[in-house]
Amino acid sequence: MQNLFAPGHRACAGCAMPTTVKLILDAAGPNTVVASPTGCLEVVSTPYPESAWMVPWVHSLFENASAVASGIEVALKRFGKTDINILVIGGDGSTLDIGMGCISGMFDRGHNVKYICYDNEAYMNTGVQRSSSTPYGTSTSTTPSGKASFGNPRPKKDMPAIAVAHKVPYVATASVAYPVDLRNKVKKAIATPGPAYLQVNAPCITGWNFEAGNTVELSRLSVETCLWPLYEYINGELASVKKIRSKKPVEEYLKVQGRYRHLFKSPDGAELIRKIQAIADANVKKFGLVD
Amino acid sequence: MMKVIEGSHAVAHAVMCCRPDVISAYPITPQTHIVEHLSQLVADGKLNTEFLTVDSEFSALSSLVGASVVGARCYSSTTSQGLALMWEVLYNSSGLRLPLVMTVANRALGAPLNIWNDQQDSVGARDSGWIQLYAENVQEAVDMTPQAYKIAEDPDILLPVMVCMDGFILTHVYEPVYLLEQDKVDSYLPPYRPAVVLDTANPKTFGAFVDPSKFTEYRYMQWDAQIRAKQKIVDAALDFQKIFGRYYGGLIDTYHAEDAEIMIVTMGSVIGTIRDCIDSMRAEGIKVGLTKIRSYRPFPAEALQKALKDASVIAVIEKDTTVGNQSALLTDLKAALYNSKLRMPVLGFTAGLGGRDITVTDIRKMVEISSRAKDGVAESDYQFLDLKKELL
Amino acid sequence: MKEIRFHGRGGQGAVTAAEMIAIAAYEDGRYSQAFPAFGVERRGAPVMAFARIADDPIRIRSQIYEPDYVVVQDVTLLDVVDVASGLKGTGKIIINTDRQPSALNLNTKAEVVAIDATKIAMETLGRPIVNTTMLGAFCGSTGEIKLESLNKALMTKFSGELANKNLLAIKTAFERVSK
Amino acid sequence: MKLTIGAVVEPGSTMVTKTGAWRTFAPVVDHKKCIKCSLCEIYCPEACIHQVEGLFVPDLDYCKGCGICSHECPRKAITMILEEK
Repeated sequence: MQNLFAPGHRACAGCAMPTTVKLILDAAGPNTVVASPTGCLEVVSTPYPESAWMVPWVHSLFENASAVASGIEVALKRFGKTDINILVIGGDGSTLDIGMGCISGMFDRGHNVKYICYDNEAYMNTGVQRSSSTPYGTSTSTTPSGKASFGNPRPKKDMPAIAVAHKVPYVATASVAYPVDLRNKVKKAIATPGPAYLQVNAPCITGWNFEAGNTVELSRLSVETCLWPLYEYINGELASVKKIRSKKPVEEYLKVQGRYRHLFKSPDGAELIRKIQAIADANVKKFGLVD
Repeated sequence: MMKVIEGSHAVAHAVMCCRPDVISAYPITPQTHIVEHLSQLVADGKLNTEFLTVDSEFSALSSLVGASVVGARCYSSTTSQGLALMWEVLYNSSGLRLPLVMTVANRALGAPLNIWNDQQDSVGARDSGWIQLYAENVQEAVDMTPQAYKIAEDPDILLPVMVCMDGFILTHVYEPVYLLEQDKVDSYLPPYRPAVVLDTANPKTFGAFVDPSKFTEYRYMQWDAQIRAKQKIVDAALDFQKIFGRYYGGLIDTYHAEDAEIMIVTMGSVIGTIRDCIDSMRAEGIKVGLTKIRSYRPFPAEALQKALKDASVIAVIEKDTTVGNQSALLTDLKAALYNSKLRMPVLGFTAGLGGRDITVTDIRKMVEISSRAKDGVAESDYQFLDLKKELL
Repeated sequence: MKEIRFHGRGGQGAVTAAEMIAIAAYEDGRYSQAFPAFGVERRGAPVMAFARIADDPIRIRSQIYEPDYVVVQDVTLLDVVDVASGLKGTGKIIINTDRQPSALNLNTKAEVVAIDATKIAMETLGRPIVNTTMLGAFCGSTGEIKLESLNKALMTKFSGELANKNLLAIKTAFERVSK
Repeated sequence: MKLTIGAVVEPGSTMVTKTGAWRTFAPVVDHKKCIKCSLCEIYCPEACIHQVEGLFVPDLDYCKGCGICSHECPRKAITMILEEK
């Protein structure tokens, strides 16, 4: 595979995000420019005077990458360069929370920008605080579990649905554990004129607190438990789903992560796990994950 | 060609003559007429540019960061709350050394909500690293626009520039203006050709993060570029004069300054009224003069020391205040004078906030107070000139 | 320098009228300035606009408190606005009304010019939009701007049949007050 | 080295930093078991596993020893060994 994300970056050992970026760039190729918001990716990849990026890349602020990319797109168009892939690659905090307004604007204006969110389900760069992508029942540093708390009380914000509501012609989810699928979806997003949105499950070893080496395995488990359905929406219609042959109970996914340890210790844990199982079951029903 | 035209339309025409590649803006009073007219010029096929109607002022300036990194000449326009919403991008675009140009149609900042003119908005952004030029009238706002690009895009400077013009008072006034001639602007302002851009053939990384071992040096480089911009601002004005025949001074300008005992220092559209007042007070034998600030950032400390050295008293009038201290221009000016040998009284007057008219009567009152200070009658050295005490 | 204040209602074109005076004065080879009393008024609310005409470049930016001329586009404003405020005794106030000047009880020493602009506008334009008609009256009663210059100013705003109708409105009002 | 305006940086320049120094466990490949599926190369976050003369070899200059390659290898051909430093 061609590598456009250089070694020597400062990501944690076992982080899924560099692999995700590497796969995205492999699919997109060198004729690509990337704008990234503030976050782990920006910090680990561009400590001055070094950069892991081998394609043109720019960072401006936490919440404005999609506006920056909009400007890149029109300026490139202005200079007659309409054949360059323009990507935003950012984390869930900058995507689902602080950058929401700019993303909505970018989708609404129909820029030919492919927005890819690597979703590690919390603010990892600042120390594992809850984001609106943090799943129900997760213990984070701002929704810690305790005597009076079972962790995050809210479900994940459904960002792909928000993208679909903007009439974004290509919307999909992916996982670092399914590299062929991920690369194909990046290529499809690029081949579709106009904006695209792709949300990639990318486990964080520090924030999720799991055994070294398990990164890809965990992302695979999130898919196999149906907590992270893999699907595509094309022109607003559900176009494909990855079927799950043998659906695994959510416990298998939860029990290997420190962020869910409280579920297995507290007396209410079993009930909470049942609720999380219900989320997975609802995904099965909604997307038809199991034949 | 001179024409009676609304200030906003004249500025839009000037922007068109600068051949911007990308314009991005969001509607806010009293800036809207500028971007509406630019939109019309695009719709009429007279202006060939990428015009982005974005979701907020924050997105407006952010999109220009992206466009500028690609090498586009960019323009935006805003005011007040919109400028405040851009706050983070102001620092960012300046730190990235992007030569953006933006017209600020000066307006008060709420609360309470107020759509009228003062200069609290841009004055509040004085530390953001943007060069700030203040126009006295529509013609100067027009002429400052190509000058702003010339300064911003100079390879030795590379800093964004705000052209500040008083909202409504200048944006909504109709008066005779010489519209810029395209051929003259073309000979004055060369195309923007940045050395490095976001380019797949030369894939650089822009905006890396910088740790404590180098951050100070980055801030210093930005600071140093502003200081060096002082000469560029003077040169840009002189070069402009050569081609267009109009000149308003470099960093500052003066009026009846030679023998002025009472020197008024200010910036923006109130200067016109002050000039009329000076003429009538001079006829009465009052030795009053004016020093006009054209460039507030970089701050023209040396030029001011020179211009003010023979005055007996200085009266600073400005449309802003620093809540918790005195006003901004006043404190900047006093800082510039402290280590010089000059020790005349310096009085500060905040006036014209939130659209309150600054009248001839107000100016005369300020001169009277200053005259008493000159004669040694101590009074508060900072006051709200037009305060309605009966309302308090 | 001559200073003019316009009183109208939002949507009646007071600002455009001030602008046209500025253009016309410039056509006459003089300097001019026009600006609205900036506000958030919506359609129907009382509004003001200002204009200045001078032989030298105009530098003053404050509003107009002691006008030489006042133009009132809508007589009903007399009940809610002190339209003669600050008006110089040597000046003129031109009011759109079908009443006699003496019947208006205006608190001013200035000459009061009454003109039924609404009637003229209805006859010429077919609509009660009086700003151009009132400009014809201003032009005829003050002599501050030439009729040809006012017509030229109008042509920067209107074209075709609408321009011709407005030119007729101006001419009618001009002749009526010039008598 | 003089600072660049706007903190502009050369592509791929993190390679000057040898993150192999972070490592506690090192991957050791049993090439006899390797079926050349390339999953280790695909999943490596450091992009430091490459085919050298037909064999998949981790570049220990950059390998942080995360163990993903070992965990994902379908033939268990990669073992993580505590390094003596």
